[in-house]
Amino acid sequence: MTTEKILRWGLFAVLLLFALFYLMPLFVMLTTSLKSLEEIRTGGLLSLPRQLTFQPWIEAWSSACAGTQCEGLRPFFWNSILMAVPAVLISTMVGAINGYVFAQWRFPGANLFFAAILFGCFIPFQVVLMPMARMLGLMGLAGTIPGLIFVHVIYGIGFTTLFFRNYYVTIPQELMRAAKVDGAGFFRIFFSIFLPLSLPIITVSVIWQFTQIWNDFLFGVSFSGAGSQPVTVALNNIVNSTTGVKAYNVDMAAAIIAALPTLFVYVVAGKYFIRGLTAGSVKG
Amino acid sequence: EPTAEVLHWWTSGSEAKSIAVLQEEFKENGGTWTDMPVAGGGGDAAMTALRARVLAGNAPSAVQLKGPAIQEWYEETGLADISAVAEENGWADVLPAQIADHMKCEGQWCAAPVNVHRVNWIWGNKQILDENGIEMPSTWEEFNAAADKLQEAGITPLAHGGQAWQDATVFETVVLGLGGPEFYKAALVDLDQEALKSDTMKEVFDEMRVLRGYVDDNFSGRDWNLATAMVMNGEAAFQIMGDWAKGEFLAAGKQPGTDFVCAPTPGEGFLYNVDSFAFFNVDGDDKQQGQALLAELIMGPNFQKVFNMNKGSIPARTDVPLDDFDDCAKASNEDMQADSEDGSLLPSFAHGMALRGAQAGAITDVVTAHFNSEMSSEDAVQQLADAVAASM
Amino acid sequence: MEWLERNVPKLVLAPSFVAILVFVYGFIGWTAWVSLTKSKLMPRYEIDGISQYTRLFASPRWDVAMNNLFIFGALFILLSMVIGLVLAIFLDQKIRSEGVLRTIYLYPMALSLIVTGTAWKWILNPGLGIQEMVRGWGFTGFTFDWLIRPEMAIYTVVIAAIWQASGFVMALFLAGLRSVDTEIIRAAQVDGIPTHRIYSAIIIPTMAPIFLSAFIVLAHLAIKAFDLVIALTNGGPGYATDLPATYMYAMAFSRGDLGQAAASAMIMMMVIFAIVVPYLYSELRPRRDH
Amino acid sequence: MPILDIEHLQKSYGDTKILHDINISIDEGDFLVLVGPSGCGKSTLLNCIAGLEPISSGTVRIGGRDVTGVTPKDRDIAMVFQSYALYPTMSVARNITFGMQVRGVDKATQQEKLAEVARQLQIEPLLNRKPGQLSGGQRQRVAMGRALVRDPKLFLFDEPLSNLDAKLRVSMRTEIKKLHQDLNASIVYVTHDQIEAMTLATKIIVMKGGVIQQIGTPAEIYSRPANMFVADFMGSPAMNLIPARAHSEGSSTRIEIERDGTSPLIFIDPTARDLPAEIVLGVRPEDIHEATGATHLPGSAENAGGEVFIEVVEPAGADTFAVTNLGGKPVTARLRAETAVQPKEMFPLAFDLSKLSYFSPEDGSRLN
Amino acid sequence: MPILDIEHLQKSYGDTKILHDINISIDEGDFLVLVGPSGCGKSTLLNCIAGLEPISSGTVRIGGRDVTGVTPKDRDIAMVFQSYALYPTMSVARNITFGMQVRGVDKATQQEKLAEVARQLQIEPLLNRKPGQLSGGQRQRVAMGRALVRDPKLFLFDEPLSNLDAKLRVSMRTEIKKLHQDLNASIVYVTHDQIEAMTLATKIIVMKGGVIQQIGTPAEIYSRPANMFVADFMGSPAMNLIPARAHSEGSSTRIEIERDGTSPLIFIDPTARDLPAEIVLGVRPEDIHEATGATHLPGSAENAGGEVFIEVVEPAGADTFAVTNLGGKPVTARLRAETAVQPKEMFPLAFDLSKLSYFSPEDGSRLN
Ligand SMILES: Nc1ncnc2c1ncn2[C@@H]1O[C@H](COP(=O)(O)OP(=O)(O)OP(=O)(O)O)[C@@H](O)[C@H]1O
Ligand SMILES: Nc1ncnc2c1ncn2[C@@H]1O[C@H](COP(=O)(O)OP(=O)(O)OP(=O)(O)O)[C@@H](O)[C@H]1O
Ligand SMILES: [Mg+2]
Ligand SMILES: [Mg+2]
Repeated sequence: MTTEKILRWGLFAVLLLFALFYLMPLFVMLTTSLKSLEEIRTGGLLSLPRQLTFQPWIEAWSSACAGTQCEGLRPFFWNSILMAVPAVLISTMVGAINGYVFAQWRFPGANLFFAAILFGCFIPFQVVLMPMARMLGLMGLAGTIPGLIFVHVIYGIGFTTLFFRNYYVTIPQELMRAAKVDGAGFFRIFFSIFLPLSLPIITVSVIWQFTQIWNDFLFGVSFSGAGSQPVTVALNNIVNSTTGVKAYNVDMAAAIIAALPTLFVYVVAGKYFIRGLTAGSVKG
Repeated sequence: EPTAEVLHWWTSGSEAKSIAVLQEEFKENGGTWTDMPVAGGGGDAAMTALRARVLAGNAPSAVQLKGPAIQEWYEETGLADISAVAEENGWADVLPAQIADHMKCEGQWCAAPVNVHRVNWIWGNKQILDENGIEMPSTWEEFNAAADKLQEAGITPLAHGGQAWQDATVFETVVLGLGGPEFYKAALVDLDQEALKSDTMKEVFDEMRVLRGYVDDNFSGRDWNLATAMVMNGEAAFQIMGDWAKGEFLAAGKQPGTDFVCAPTPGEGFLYNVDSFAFFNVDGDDKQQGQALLAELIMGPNFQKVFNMNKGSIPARTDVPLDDFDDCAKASNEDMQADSEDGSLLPSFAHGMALRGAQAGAITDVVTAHFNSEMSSEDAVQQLADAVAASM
Repeated sequence: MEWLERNVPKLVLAPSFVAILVFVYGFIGWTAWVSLTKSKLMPRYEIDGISQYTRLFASPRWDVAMNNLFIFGALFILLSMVIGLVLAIFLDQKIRSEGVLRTIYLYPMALSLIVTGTAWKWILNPGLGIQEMVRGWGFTGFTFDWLIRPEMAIYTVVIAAIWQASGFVMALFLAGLRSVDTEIIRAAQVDGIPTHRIYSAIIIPTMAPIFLSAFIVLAHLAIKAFDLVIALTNGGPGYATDLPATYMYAMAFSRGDLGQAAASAMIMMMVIFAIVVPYLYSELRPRRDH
Repeated sequence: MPILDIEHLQKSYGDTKILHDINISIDEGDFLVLVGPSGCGKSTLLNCIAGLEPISSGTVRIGGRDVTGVTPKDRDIAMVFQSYALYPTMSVARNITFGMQVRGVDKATQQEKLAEVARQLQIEPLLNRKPGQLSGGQRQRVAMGRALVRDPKLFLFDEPLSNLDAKLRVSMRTEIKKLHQDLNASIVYVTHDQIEAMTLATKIIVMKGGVIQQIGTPAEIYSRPANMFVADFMGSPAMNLIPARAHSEGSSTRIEIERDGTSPLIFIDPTARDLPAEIVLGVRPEDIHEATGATHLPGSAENAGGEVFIEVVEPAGADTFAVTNLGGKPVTARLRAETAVQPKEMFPLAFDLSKLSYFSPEDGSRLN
Repeated sequence: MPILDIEHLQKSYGDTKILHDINISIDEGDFLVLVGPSGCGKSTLLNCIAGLEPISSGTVRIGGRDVTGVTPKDRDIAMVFQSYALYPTMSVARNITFGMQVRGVDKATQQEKLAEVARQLQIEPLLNRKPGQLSGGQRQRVAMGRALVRDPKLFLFDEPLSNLDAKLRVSMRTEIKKLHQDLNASIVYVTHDQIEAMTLATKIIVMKGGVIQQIGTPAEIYSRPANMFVADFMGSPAMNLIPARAHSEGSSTRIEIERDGTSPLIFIDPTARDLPAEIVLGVRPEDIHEATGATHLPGSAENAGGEVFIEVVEPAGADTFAVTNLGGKPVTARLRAETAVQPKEMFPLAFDLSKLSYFSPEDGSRLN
């Protein structure tokens, strides 16, 4: 009994140790963002702040300069939301209906096509940058938020389709047969029967896509125009000073602010994320 | 109504304030300024964005571009001709010839210079130097001797950040210092194979190896401003860095001459890094007017003064009075005028003034690989020559 | 009408089909084309043969990048799996604060390394981070300076990558452990099998599909690893921590050497292909479940 | 006019032929049960009738109309599935009315039909629940309800009871039977439970490997199976199939069966004729009785048997099963509950000669 | 000394009491079957015996040793699970020997035992396969094999046959019975199939809601159920439970049952005494016969009955079930296969008076 107790404590200690490891960067960022620049210049980077200041946070949010515009991250936040929300919704919707076809309406060649879509998940985005720019130009979407939405939807389809397809294959075919006998057609079955069943996997898809799109920098920097830059680009602009003075505390505050929405989503909905992710794709 | 969309990577701190001056002037002259800042990677991200914009068929009207990249872009897509503005304002008369050349594409003006950074500065902590009885070195032997002394005293002689461009910066000053302006031009501007494989180049790498010994252990990946802070805080004695480092000192309230000293790196010559704006072909009167206005303002004496005081560099125009500038800037300006005449005003390779991207990159690769490993000077010389040949 | 009804599924897929065809395969084709040209700053379309590939394979920096990919990939995948598995098994022991710990392990996945890179740089920097801290506690002999040693720096990239991904792997495994039929575990208990053998001989072998999923997710992260290197070492010291993705980016966007970038992209794509195709095969093979 | 008429139906998946030349014809009010082991193609056949799977060749007619290329919803059928396939996110009421709503039936009629069916199936209190909140039996009723509101020409049931426990299965079986009688509906019903088949059907089709083995009334199939497969498959416990030897003796035949521990069991069947030397004798457990008095070996005209060694005795409430070993096979007899039989002892048993079947050991076909 | 002895066992999950004061004692060689509806706590009780769930209070003794706090592996038991719980990545042989290997049994003994068990269960050809490659019945055998090699004091079976189809279930049932007789093993067996319970058990426990309803031999439980729950639960089709009225008439009792369409059915039970006015009469289907000649109403001493309206007739091979309606409830009679009964007609039926049970309509307890 006692050895078991000791074992349990050891186990708990290991888990805590790992927790510290995972928390370390957040700790560094948080403490730095609460120090004055003076203290950073003179003191250790890993030490606790001697005197708390929230000035960097205020500055990062509302007055730090990104180019000639000195309004902090605030305006760019809105850009990101305008981009991320529609992109997440559209790619999830497209993924849902694609997944529905792949799982329940198989036709010859469907598997090959599905494989082709999946392979698209693995393409490095640097590769598509330049041809995509040309295409966006041709479509008249260059430098606009709809253009960014378009790009994120295109490269999000792979994962969302995978999620939904793997989820929908676990739904028995009989359900669809029953609906067919009942006289329902393709869209009727989807909207009345499959969609209402999809909450777990919609959660997964939304979280995944939101994280990807919100955190994206490469597409954001390449395909945005003046006025449509997402928050990651603004963050990068605030943080990167080539030949000027660096304000680390503001940088760190800005970084945390920019990450807050995704952090929030993970902390609040992380449980469902895991549950949904394993709901379809993995069978023990 | 003139409009301009300006793509640049001066996004934060003093740089952002400096560019804001231009924006103000532009607005005062009735223009509409659209700001398109993209920072990161010393302009890499901005270049990525630029390429996307050009491919998409809506290039910005003005882009922060410099060195041979201007001509490269001209060859790929063509650039707007701003000769009218240049001639009207007599740019040729007020710009040093070498710098003016950078602004021309096949004889016509296509870009406007903002400033001149001197790259080959060496910065010292006055107090440490005084305590150890050290003068600013004027040759690399002197530097080595001083460094040895400092090392014995337990002081890190050279503050350095281990990033490829910083390695390259040190490298080019050594090339200039040991080989002289002629050699520098042959090796790093004309990419003469003889010069690249010469014994002088071997000596340069030898010196690099020696310098590596003067750097503390933690230099890898360090930002240049942290290295500057080391000099400021007395943790290190010297730093080899362009004059933007001055901004760090000044921001911390340090005074040139009393707290820190600035001097050209050992040897002769002036390595410049000129920031400039290139003008892309755009449609529409508004935009073309905007380009003209912008070009005029950039070269305007007022902007040149205000901007460069903010940024720590000196005006590209030689006729701007420097009374309000600090001593380092004044010295820099004098050297530039002098060197401009005797041909030792040279473009910095490390900052993309001398070579096209592929070649500059190839050299940087070898330099940084040598500096960060045990590679012998012979191997380095050989690799250097090979890499340059392969990148042509 | 009848025809329409029968072909609705295909029609619904058609836009995605076109999009994927153009925006994935068309672009891969474009890249393949460009890799055969002498494109510099901007794409040119005159075929020039395979000179970009010969240049690529002659480049010492590409060698380093490929080598690093294998070191990094192998270590990252292996260690993430081991750590993920260990954490999952430990968390599976009815730990009271499981919810909190799980969130802590998982949150790095939510952050871009653009955001955390600087913090990592400081932590790993011997003069600022862990080494300094431990020395500050009195262990003056303690050394942890991988970041600045060219031959070791790639391992710091591995550490940061593990930090980001292992929590996710943990979550996958945890869900896997929970999905094992409890009757099997009970059967093993009655059979007199000690806990560690239950895990090693019975539960873990049944989780093969999860190992495969985790492997693919990790492999895909490893190949795409770009932010990580840029934020942490920017390829340095020297180019000791270059990876194919960063090599390609450097060639395409800072060097103006598009042909070279396209050639490296094609090689990357082939590596991906070699890993992904077996996975796709297993994923799509007819399953007998439900 | 047959309500369902299938001619030369064939069905393949790729190269695999699943159904071979199926011909079926049933009349209005018939209750046709398809039985057969798992994987024999029962569900596939049902799906072909419903139009959920395209057929490879042949024709399907429902109510005289050729429906071969027609979609399920236009075939005037209703179907109940093994897993019930209730729409999980809809309430019970919605589950039942969904089809009508899709077909555009007006609200009032929907409600009326719903109420009627709910009353009939006694699921009124459940109408607002979700399927997840129902027990297996309740789900089954809802699935039936969904089919009933259609009032179709033909009902199709795919193993509707196989997910229920034994007890519920029995009572639902009775209800389905009653429903059939009340509505005079035409039904095709799939099961692999032969008791279900026997109790429900007016007509049974036994299938194996996509081929129809026998079509007939339950009584025909039970007492005169067309081959050993049917004999073995139908009835529980199964018909005993005992290897034996036959010798023609004039107009009657002498049958010899190996018996454990002692000499073979021998009797004369006066009705059997022209049997080959090696045969398999089929006898249902209830046609083996406790032998009384004089009916021992050699058998009388009606009963024939002898002492056999009893291996296992299973009392099962109303009956007691005794298992012995004849011809190298375990043989089960179904005796009265009050029997004195004891395991591991000899006990006299006798066959009812009028109920014997003989099969060919080669192809399993019936010989008498 | 009882092989298993449970005293005052209680088990709760949190605040929910799952098992209430369980007391059980069985002897070596006993075959104890726990039956009861789903969720009544059968598996929980079995898990408590195995030590897989801690108990809240009470004691469990196996072979005389108090094992209350002992881990499963030290209780000298073996267990077979409903899902078989085979180790999916190990071969059949490894599945069977793995436990021995962990316990350090030497290689030779392992192989010997494996061979013995494999022969006994006829799974020799399967030894190298993985569980995924086996059919349900084969898996079941392997699970049994894994238990058998342990040679434990007590075998525990948790619904080992419920995943098999009807036919296989019957044959595996016989095999388990045989195994029990051959090994003289002590077994606790959980099922919710009352036929399984009847055929296998030497002793049955009927549970409901965590409370033991009756303990007894199969015959006792079948013919004298302790309450209406047991009466209804055991036997298939279930015992008919018919609401009726009773009037004492001297030493005998007059029983009145409502009947569809005509006057109530009335008969005299000479043995019944002291019944309340409202009762529920219980009679098994096989104790309702076709009435012949003079035994109509009012009944003779042994049989009593009358003409009733037949609603459904289900021929089921050996028997035919006829369903009528008495006292407002459907009542099933089990008749011979050759009966002339027709649905929707009147037919004479008679009860076997010696087999009747009477229950209180209030608490369901037995009255006679
Ligand atoms: N989509 C399909 N593709 C290929 N083969 C199939 C497909 N569906 C079914 N089969 C095969 O067809 C055969 C008949 O299947 P079917 O489902 O009709 O059997 P069943 O008689 O209903 O069995 P069960 O009693 O198990 O439901 C099986 O061997 C099955 O493997
Ligand atoms: N871990 C648990 N926590 C809370 N309640 C539980 C737990 N396990 C079982 N129960 C409850 O205990 C009761 C008895 O469950 P048990 O599994 O013993 O039933 P059972 O008789 O075996 O049923 P079945 O025939 O369906 O297997 C059920 O009501 C169930 O919901
Ligand atoms: Mg089926
Ligand atoms: Mg149970």
